[in-house]
Amino acid sequence: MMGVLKKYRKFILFLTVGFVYTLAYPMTAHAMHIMEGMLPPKWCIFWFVVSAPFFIYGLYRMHKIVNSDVPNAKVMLALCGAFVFVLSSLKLPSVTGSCSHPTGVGLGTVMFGPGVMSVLGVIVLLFQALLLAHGGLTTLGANEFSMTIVGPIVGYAVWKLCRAMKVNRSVSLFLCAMFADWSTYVTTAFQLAIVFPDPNGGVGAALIKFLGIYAVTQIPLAIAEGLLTVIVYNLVISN
Amino acid sequence: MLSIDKYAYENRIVNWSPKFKALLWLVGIMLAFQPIQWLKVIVLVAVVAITIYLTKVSVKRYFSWFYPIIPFVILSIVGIVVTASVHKTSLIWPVKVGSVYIGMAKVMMPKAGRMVLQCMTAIVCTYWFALTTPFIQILQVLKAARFPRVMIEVTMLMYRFIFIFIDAFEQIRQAQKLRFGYDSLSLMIRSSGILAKMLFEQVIINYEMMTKALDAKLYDGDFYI
Amino acid sequence: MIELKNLSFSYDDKTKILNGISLKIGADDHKVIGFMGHNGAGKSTFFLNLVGELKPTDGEILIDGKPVVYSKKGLRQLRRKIGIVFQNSDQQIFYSIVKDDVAFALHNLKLPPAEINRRVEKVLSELDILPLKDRPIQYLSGGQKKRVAIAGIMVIGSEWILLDEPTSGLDPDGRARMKKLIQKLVDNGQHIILSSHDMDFMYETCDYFYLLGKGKILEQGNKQEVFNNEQLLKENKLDQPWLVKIHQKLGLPLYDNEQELFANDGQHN
Amino acid sequence: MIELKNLSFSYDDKTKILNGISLKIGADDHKVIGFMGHNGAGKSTFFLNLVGELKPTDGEILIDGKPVVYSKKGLRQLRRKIGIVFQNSDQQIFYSIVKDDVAFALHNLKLPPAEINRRVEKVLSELDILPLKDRPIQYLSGGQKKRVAIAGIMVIGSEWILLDEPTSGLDPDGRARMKKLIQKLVDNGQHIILSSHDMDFMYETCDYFYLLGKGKILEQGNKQEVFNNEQLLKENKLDQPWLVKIHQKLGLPLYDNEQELFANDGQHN
Repeated sequence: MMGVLKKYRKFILFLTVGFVYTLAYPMTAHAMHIMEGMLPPKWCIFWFVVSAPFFIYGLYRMHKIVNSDVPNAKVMLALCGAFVFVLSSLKLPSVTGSCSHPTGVGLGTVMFGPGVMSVLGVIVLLFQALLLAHGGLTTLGANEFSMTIVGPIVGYAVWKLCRAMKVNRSVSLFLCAMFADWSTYVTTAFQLAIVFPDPNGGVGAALIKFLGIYAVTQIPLAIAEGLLTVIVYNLVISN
Repeated sequence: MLSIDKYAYENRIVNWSPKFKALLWLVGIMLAFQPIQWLKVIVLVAVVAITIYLTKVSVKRYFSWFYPIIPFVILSIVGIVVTASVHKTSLIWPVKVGSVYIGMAKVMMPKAGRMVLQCMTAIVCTYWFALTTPFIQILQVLKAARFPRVMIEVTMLMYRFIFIFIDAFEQIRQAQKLRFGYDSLSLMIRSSGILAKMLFEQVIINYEMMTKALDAKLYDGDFYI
Repeated sequence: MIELKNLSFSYDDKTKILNGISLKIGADDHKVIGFMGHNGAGKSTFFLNLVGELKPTDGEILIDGKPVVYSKKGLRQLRRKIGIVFQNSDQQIFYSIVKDDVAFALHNLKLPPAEINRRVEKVLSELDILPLKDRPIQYLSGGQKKRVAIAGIMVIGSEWILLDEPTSGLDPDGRARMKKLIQKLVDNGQHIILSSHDMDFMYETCDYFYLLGKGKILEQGNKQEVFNNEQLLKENKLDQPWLVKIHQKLGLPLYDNEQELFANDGQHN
Repeated sequence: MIELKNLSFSYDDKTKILNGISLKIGADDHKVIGFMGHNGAGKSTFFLNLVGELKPTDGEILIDGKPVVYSKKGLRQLRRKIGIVFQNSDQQIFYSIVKDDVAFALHNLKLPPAEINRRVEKVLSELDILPLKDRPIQYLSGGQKKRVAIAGIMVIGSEWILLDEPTSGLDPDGRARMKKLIQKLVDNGQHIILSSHDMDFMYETCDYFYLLGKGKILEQGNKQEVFNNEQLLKENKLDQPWLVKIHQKLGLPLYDNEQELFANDGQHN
């Protein structure tokens, strides 16, 4: 094992960095998955179309990586994907008593560049829909958009901003994870609000309602997820 | 943990063509989205009964798959129907808050009801598909649908690796639990962190060993599918 | 005393892995108790039921006469009474330094640091691994890791320790040390329950045996009784220890372990 | 014939895990060759050198008289000659259905589908796992997974197969099947090299032995020669097989396996 560790020191260092980003690019709780049948067909198609360019870009990146000199990149990608999937079933308690599930998406992002996670994200959502009965196939486009596109972008932006402002690393990580989680939650609320506008206040009021309702689970969850990210980061670097 | 996967291999129509099953799923989804309400009710009841018959799953277990989504359905309904209005009469169970009333909008009630029915019908159709189609067959559907090869290869490998990680996950969590690692909220967060770190190490260890195994199997860059 | 009353367990409501097992484990002179059975006979499921990780689908478990309570508090009590060491050491060592890992359970129980230190040192010296205290786990051998995993459970001070395949992956030297270690635990007053596919190891280590198969206890007794039935063992994909074989087939006396046999070797040559 | 000339290997240029080993493996009557050594003696490193996964830091390896070429093509040729089955089955199974995984190497060799099918079926039936053909890997037992892993290498039809700890985690029945399987491979004309901590298994299975320790080959020979030196084995944390023990200590004749001993039992009772 040690010899191996030495031989792959650079690679492992690389992975460690990637791992930190994973937890810094969280993919929010299943509770935030939009369920099968909840969106009308035209909105299902709309979100598929919106997510498609990111997905295609991800495929392009994936091809480049597979054809680069990363040895056995497909196996590495699949291992990262399986890791993300299993982590997504890690249970953390939320206030409502139901269990929510934090998970990281960005492991591959640093390793393989941005975009790839949009493809791995689709596969993870597919597994969640078919093996865990969470989320759905018709709503996959909408969930893809909120969880693997908006969340990571916001998380990354917060991270960069914090680092530029010389914020302490642990605090940066915490904020990054928390805001990524929240941005997913805001996006989901928005996706529901435009489909179910309030009879009196329209989309704006509906957005406030949905945000308010999910805040109960999402605010504590995002904090827990931020803490978890910091803990794991410290454990990984202390090794 | 993945009990659905196990049923998918042991049901009565496991050998049906996966493309045909995918087509049936599509028909079911279209029925869930069409406007005639009574037809949805029929589809909902029929698909539940057919699924239970085909998979020989106990009713109790079948319904247990709905538990995690119920809170979300309820929250969504609340989000749809609750509103604020100055007209008390447009609301059910109005509560006065300041100068407005908060309650459930009468006009939204049918809409919420339709949403729940549509949602449940679509969900049972997807459950039917998931419970009768092993993931291996779903890969064939992806292939027939001309998804890019590299994505299918990665999906196929991921499906295999998930079970390796789940084994490790459960062993580690059990060992932590037995040493009191989940006895309070703070311990739970800490132990979850350790668990995530250890799984992460598994990524490296498995990659390392699998690289050697791939060489032994004369791998040259492509997984046949 | 662990008592099982009509214990059944099933994962999926279809096949019963454990099917109505009733027994009492831990008579006064049973210090090291062996559970035998082929791969898939349900030994692991049985162990996980004993430590409350799985809840019996039917029947009940009594510890010292009291039924196990499956509440958070009840399970915590159970786990202070019965500890388990799993087969794969790597999945049960959580920290990178030996003493940190051994202290894990004690930290979780919120003991004062001085007490934690004292107990960790005591256990490490009992297991002959005190010099490893500050060593990183990754440089340890398989046998040393196994000891660390056992230490992590021993610090809890539980009365019972379950060992699942304690010799897997160990070389003959590690196996011999494990035998001695178990003897030491017994001398400390602990009760051991173990399962292993290594029949010779079981024969020499345990003083009472249960044979698990088809979800039932098919046989129990001391070594003379259980290993005499070659047919039953064969049916359960098990084998006789060689000491029993040479007794049955060559007509040599039945010895409890090889030291005894060879100590006596002068006599029948 | 595998020939090593002054082979050395080190991970970090400091400690030599293998230190100037010269030997020829595969004389005509050596069908199953055993490598023994304690945990950490360098057996795995040695095996990885043999299959070209690690490149010797010094010395060279010749297969049938030709030095191994460490190019992509050269290594591929090497691996068609020498297959290796690692200890952990999960890490060498990539497909979720048994027959797909076994066919993997044949697809990599770009064989026609009919030929692939034929060879997969043949290997599966040789390993007694033909009924598992269409089963998903995740629901197989440890012993079954081991067979699938072996089948995945066997289909290549390489002249040499290296087995690292083939009995780890197997119950006595699985162990007995493994013994038969190795015999079958030999009858097929394949050469086996194996390493294991199970001395009795090694003794009954192999016909030539190497003892690896301190980076050197400390001893080699047939079973009579290698296992007679109790002192040397003890120094290397190994043990004598019981058949040798009863020969040395009780003065019984030295038998090659227990069937022979018990077939002859009438004679000395």
